Amino acid sequence: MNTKISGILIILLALVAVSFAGCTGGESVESPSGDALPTEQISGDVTVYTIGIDGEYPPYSYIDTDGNAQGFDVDSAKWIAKNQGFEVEFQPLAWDGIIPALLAGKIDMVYSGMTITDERSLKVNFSTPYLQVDQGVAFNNDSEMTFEDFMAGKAVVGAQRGTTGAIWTEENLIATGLISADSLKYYDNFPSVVTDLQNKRIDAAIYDVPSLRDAIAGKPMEIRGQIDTGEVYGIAIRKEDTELLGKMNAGLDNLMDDDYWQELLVEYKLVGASPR
Amino acid sequence: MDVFSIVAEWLPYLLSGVMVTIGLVAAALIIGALLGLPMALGQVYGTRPLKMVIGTYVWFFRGLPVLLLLFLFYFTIFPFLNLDVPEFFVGATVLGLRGAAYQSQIFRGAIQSISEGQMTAARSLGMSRLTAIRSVIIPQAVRVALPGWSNEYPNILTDSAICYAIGVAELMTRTSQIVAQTYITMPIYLACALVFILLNYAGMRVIYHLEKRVAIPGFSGNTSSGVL
Amino acid sequence: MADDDYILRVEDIHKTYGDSEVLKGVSFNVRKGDTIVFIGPSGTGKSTLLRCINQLTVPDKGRVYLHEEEVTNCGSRINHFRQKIGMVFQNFYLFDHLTAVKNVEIALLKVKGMSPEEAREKALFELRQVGMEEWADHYPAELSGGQAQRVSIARALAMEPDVILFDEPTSALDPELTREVLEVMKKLALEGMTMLVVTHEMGFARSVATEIIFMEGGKILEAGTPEDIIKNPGSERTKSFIGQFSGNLGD
Amino acid sequence: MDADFLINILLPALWEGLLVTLKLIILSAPFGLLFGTLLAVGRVYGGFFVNLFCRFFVGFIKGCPLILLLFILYFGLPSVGIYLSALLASVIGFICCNSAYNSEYIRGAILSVKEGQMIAASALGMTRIQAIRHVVLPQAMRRAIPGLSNEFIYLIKYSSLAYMITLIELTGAGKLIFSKYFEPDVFIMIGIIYLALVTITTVGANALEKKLAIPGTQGR
Repeated sequence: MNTKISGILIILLALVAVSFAGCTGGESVESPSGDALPTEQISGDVTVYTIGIDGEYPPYSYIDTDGNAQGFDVDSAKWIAKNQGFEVEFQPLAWDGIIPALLAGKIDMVYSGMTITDERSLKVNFSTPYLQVDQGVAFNNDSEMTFEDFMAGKAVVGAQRGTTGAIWTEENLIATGLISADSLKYYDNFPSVVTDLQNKRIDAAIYDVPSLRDAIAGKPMEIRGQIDTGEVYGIAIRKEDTELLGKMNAGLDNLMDDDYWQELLVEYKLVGASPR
Repeated sequence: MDVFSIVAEWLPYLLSGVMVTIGLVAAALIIGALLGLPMALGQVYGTRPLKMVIGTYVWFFRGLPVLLLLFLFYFTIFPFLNLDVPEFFVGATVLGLRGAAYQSQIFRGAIQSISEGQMTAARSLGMSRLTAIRSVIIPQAVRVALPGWSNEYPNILTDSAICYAIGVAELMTRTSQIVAQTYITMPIYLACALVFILLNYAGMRVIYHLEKRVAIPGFSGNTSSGVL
Repeated sequence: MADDDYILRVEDIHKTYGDSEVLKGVSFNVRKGDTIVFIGPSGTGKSTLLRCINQLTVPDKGRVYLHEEEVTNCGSRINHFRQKIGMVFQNFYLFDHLTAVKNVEIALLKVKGMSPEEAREKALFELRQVGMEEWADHYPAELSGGQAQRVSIARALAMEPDVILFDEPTSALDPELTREVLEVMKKLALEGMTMLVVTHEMGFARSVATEIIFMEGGKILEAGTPEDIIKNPGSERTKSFIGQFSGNLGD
Repeated sequence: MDADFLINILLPALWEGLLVTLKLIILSAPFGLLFGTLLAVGRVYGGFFVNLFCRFFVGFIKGCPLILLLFILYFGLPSVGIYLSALLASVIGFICCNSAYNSEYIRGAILSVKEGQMIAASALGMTRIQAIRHVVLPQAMRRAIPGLSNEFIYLIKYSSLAYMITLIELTGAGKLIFSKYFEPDVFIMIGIIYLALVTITTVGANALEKKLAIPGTQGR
């Protein structure tokens, strides 16, 4: 990086530091080992963890009319928290910035239908997998296109930025030259993808099957094919937070053994996605 | 359920974003003014290095898109500083620091428009440079700057919507969330636009009355300081 | 004398701004080659009268005829008449973004539709007429008031108007510059240009005017040759007005 | 951020994005200027309805966040049967925004042109439209240059919002790389490019202003 920009950055940082001297209350605390501890607050004796979620990712996590977090993962997290003796609060975040937010200590974990990938595993730890899903490809009912057409690169594809669907398409259709980079459209959230599929700006939408099914329910669309990417969901936790990882793994284990797990799977139409 | 009742159902959720938006705008205007005025003074009366530092700051913040500034602070700068800053404060900081760059130029223009003679006259009365700036130049400059300053309100108000990109739960973010859940587009977008336009109108009314109150007939600079 | 001897006829012009009646029925006729000078105290509607002639100000009542064609109520044909009725303003009103020569050219190009070469030639010719050829490529802000006024006269002349209206052409100038403008105007008058001049320059009025019209209170109080008006004013009012300028009569 | 990442991944992506950004600007700016001028003329010289329409349009555009306008154009309009491509929706959004703000500067500049200029033009037999075109606007546009170049710079910066409606321009290209590699220095690189664009434009605008200044006047 050239020196001028560095200089500017330093000036900037100084200004920011000054302007923020009065604004920030909870700075991160240094642990004896020198690692930054998570941003948990201690209320009484109970630790409160902040869970980052995608606020627009049903059935795993979404925000309801009252502004409360809901969903399969949200309910799971609440159960685990009770089980493990801590409290949780939910923080909806932009999906493509959610890992940086975790790394920055803004949140303590991502529990929101996050697929375990190699790239992500370089930056964060994942809990044991708790769901396994395929990628689904949806088309308009009146579309002539088939799943084979999609795989052959004949479709303009819509995907949410940063999702496995987008990454799969990049790696298997764009990188192989089957479609041009222009033929993959990136959206902020999946409902926008569905909207644009309906608008016929794109031919196909790719997304995790359960969420995809949820998103196109009641719309003149259908899933015409699934891609077995072998992907599984896990809870993302900072590498240094091994204690929290242990708690979440133990909690997940207990949850999946409990009847509540089956209730949740039924409630959120995820039966068959559980690894157990 | 028809469109209207769905929109009506979500309306409270949308409207609760108003306070967040107002908070962003207010924080940004205040940070902007608190930093902008000293920066303007520094640019007019400061030493060469100080002028350069401020000039660079202004160049930086005026040269970058709000969207990029938000990303830069949210993903790069704050994490680098190891600061845990909630989205709202990231938004307020970016809008405020950026506003300071713009406001400093408004104030600078105003200070420069106050004639040299005012300074000379003040000094000839035995005032120190600092006293002259504080009690003669600033009270006049702030009033000269008011019309330009009041333009900052609508600008920051509309820019605050870009905080959607980092997920601050203001109006635009909520609008997008509602659209994502209901698949109803136009009525919700238009409702959001209406709220913004009303906020704009209401804010301009407030500023208009504020301007009236601080304006002094005959415009003499020797009254006590009336910094906003 | 037959009506068609008159190049310009002005009939019973009335104009009211808000509550104040500026013109209360003014009529006069102009023959080709006449130089008519309007005098009178400030605020008596002389400038308004000139503007009513080319409809820059629309009169409430009354008619203006140029060559027996009605200028008033002519709708969009007014732009045709305005080419025939030139006007020179107190503050010159040169187009600030154009050089002297382009100021003269622009209407030739855009209104008369001349070719660029033709227009340039004509413009330079007119600038020469007013002694401003050397300044052709200067912008208005680079000219003195007298120079600017001479350019604006050239601009009016270039349209080859039948009549030129001069609205206090020297009021914004100091005496030195006034003289150079009056020289040009005098020359025009001698060359037979039909001119209507609102001015306080009694010397010019006396030596150049074919007719002087004394106005007050929105009406013509007295009209006649310079001899009549200046030497033997018919009314006390005219006499006292002219008396104020007694020091200014010499040319 | 290592050199390999910078050279093989980031810079090529940003280059593609930059081309889209430039395309957006080149497609939007001329129309922004044209419509801005028309809006300004409409507000100063238009009749009651023209004036009302122009005021309403400018008021709406200035009051409505650009990002919302883009959403309306891209995601909203299909509900009434209008399907705009992301590029077209962005360009239309930018033209609306740019022209509304431009019109304010041009309007101010028109009002600052001395009344006599119009009178003199009329006296020479020019029609109103001729007078506006050949006399008022050439002067007004010069006075509006500082404001217009400011708006042009805003256009460069606000073009970043196109990525919100799937058009991957400079910021979007960087954001995509970021959401894949989590490399925060990406944004610094984008920043450098914007600062360069904006600085070059500022220098260019100042030069233009000087070049077009009418001799003998002080620019403004």
